[in-house]
Amino acid sequence: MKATHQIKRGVSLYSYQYETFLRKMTLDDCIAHAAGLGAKGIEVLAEQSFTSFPEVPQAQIDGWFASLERHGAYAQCHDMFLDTKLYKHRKLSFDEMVASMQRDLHFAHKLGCKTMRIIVNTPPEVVVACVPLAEKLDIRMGIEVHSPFHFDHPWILRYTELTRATGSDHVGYIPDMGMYTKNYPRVFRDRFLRLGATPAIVDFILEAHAARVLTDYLLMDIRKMGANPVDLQMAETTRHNIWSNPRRMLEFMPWIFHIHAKFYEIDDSGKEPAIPYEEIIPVLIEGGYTGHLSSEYEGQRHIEDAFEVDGREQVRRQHEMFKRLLGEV
Amino acid sequence: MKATHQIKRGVSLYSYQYETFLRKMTLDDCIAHAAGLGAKGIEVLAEQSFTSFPEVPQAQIDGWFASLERHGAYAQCHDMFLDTKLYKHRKLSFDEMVASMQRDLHFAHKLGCKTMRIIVNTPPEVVVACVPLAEKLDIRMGIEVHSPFHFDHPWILRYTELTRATGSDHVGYIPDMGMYTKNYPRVFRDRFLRLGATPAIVDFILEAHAARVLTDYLLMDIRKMGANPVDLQMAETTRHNIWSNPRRMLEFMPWIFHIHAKFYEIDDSGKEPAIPYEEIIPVLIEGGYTGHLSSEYEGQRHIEDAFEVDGREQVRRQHEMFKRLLGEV
Amino acid sequence: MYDQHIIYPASLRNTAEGGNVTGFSLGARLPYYRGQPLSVVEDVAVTVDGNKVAREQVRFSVRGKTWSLDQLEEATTERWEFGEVADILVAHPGGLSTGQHQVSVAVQLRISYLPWSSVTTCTRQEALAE
Amino acid sequence: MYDQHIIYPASLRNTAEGGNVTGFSLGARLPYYRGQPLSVVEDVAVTVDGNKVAREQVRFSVRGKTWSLDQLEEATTERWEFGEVADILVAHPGGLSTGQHQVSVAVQLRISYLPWSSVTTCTRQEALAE
Ligand SMILES: [Mn+2]
Ligand SMILES: [Mn+2]
Repeated sequence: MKATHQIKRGVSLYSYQYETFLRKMTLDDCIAHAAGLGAKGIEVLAEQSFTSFPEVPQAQIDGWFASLERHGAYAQCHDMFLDTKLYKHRKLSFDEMVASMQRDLHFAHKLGCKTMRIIVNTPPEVVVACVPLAEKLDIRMGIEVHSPFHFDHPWILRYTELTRATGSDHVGYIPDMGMYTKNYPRVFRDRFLRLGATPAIVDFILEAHAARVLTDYLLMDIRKMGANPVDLQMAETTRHNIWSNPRRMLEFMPWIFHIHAKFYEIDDSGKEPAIPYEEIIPVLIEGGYTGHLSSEYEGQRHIEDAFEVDGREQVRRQHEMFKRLLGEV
Repeated sequence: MKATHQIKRGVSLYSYQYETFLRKMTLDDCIAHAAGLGAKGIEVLAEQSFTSFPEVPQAQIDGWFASLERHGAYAQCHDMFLDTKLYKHRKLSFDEMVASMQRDLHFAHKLGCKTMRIIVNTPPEVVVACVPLAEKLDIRMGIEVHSPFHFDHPWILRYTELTRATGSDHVGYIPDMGMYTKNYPRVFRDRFLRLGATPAIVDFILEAHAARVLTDYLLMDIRKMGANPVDLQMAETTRHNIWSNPRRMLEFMPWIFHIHAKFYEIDDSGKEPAIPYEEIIPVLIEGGYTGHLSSEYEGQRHIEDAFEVDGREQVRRQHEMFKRLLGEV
Repeated sequence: MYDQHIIYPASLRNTAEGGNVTGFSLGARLPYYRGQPLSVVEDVAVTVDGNKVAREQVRFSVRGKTWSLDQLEEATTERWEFGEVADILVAHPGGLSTGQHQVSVAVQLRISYLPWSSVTTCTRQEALAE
Repeated sequence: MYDQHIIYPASLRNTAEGGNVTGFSLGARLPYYRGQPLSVVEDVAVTVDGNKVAREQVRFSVRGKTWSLDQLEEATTERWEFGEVADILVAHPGGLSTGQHQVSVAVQLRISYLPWSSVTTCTRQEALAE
């Protein structure tokens, strides 16, 4: 089936965090693996792949470009964070936040990135103040619409209001598919069971998630069932791992620059049991999305206590799934 | 300005609860007051206006119809509740919930109501099971989309999925305008101050609400500021009094049968400081809404500790505002 | 809500059985915007002059019927109507002394659609009615 | 996350100054998916064989620089890099006895976009390296 769209594939090196942490993969290994899957667009977290951020030694910058060239890949997205709580007793001021974000824009530019992920707790006013620099550096900045936020969340409504008012085509959205958690992730469930969650209460929580019951109702119900602290912790995750309607992306598609293809597990049948990419990708094609699906594997923290983490295999599986759903095979 | 729409005005007798509780108003007084404002469509809570529900004495039913006729008003909406926690140690079963809801449909029919409000914690499957009876009795049932729920909330997404699948035009929505809380309600703020909230933290909470900050972030911030229990209680209200986009009603307009015109206060300038009816009503006109704006005054509980409650004056003011915004004057 | 209106004004009086003063009673209204089945009333906690009355000493009576607080929780087909003044009876041999008493009543309700059980408290100075 | 990898294996050893054993040290890695400024490290709580070490007894050292835990919270321009093994130094006259010890390290981080301060704990049996 000929691909009738211009959706590209990429990988966030976040997916190889575990191997990078344990010094089993170098930056070059990560870029090589992604490129080898045809996922040429590389997304990078500076504080994961480099040291001394933002004053990253030139040798590491040169290494970055050498690896991209060696493996036929290209810089796609720089993940910006905002250290609002850098100081113990005060938050960053408005000017400090703007300076911090502009620092990241310059760094993204230095790495050759075309887009920049804005961490969701960045105030919209700070983003608006950085639009001129983003346009000058030609970098498209997108707020990461990340669960429990979604396109119709009041925080994102205000972001939309203020950013659309700029009239700029360099400010928009980078939605994280974790806000389309249709089924409670199995790896979450199994870890909570290992930690001592009560099986009957775990089943109750899974049913409540499937029935989209408000977290506050769920918490009250399981307390009456005698929930222990692990049960309560599991129930609380339903507040931060929401289901919402993928079709809501259509209204915002012109300003969706990049997509975090969050996933917790690709099972042996090649599916993500929690996040329905078979529903999401058709919406992206319908909406004429032309950006990247950037793998963001986040299963490590849910399995590391009991299983071998294999980011490479999980990313490989996701791209096999993407090739199928994107009609590349 | 000639009215270019078919929006009607009504009152939920919920608005006169305080006077009814203190035996200052009878059911007839309530209907008389509403009708006197041109708000002919009456919304009723059986357990407020009658006794021995659902076995209401015929005399009270006769009194209801006599009052409607006497004041030229008509029955519009029955507010259904679902006592899922009737029993201390178990929830109502599916069949019990269906029986309870069918009981309410029959009661709504007995009162001559054309619509029925479905309380939001009613499972969608229960509603679907009652569609045949609703069609038989010709009563349009709508789930009350009530803050913190909104049209794109997962609970309401599932409700939409299951109810639209019935193909019925007798099941839909009754949105409560409390989900459009643009500005933190002054009457909430002042009551929390009277209860001992810390002024500096109250201001911080107001700024956070205006900035649409996630409640979980707000709670963490004010704990660091040394919040007392009243401060924390006030912050928690931001979770249950959300702002969302009134224009999201447009997609669901064909199935919006009735509207709860929630309000906390109409100030001396004739405006509701918290809920922007000047933004909401144009959307209803644009969407071709033909139902009622049913006054639902809920300021009592926020002022009763310090002020005289006057439901009649508040309802009167809201309908003066509606007449202006609906072009009736 | 309706916090200040739970205790019905000037309703505090001693109660007698066979000529003996065996306790006291006061009128109380449901702190909610509509009537409820009695079974959702999880507690009616009475405190007089700082002394909390034991749950077993409290009786709830409306329209001629009387329940202990535990029995109340089983009464799914009986109602406490909106604005209706129920009698809260407290077994207290010898009753209360004449004069002013600080009376506090806290009503806990299990409201189906709320993700918490609400407790509403009313505290008043009430003179023992003759 | 990275709970089990905070304590760097086989890194527990006594420390000496001028020939005297004045304490012990172990390697520790940041339990997070990216490096952080030192100032967000709110606590590095060390417990050995069930005995909690007083905060004042703990020092954090990386790339040749050393801070007390209080000083750490002011170090906004220094970093604990991703996967970097820092030295946790504990003042403990005479150091630890040879053989197995149960060591626990709990790292508390003030991560800006999280609505809570995360505490991650690693507990291992570690033999004192000669
Ligand atoms: Mn993401
Ligand atoms: Mn309502």
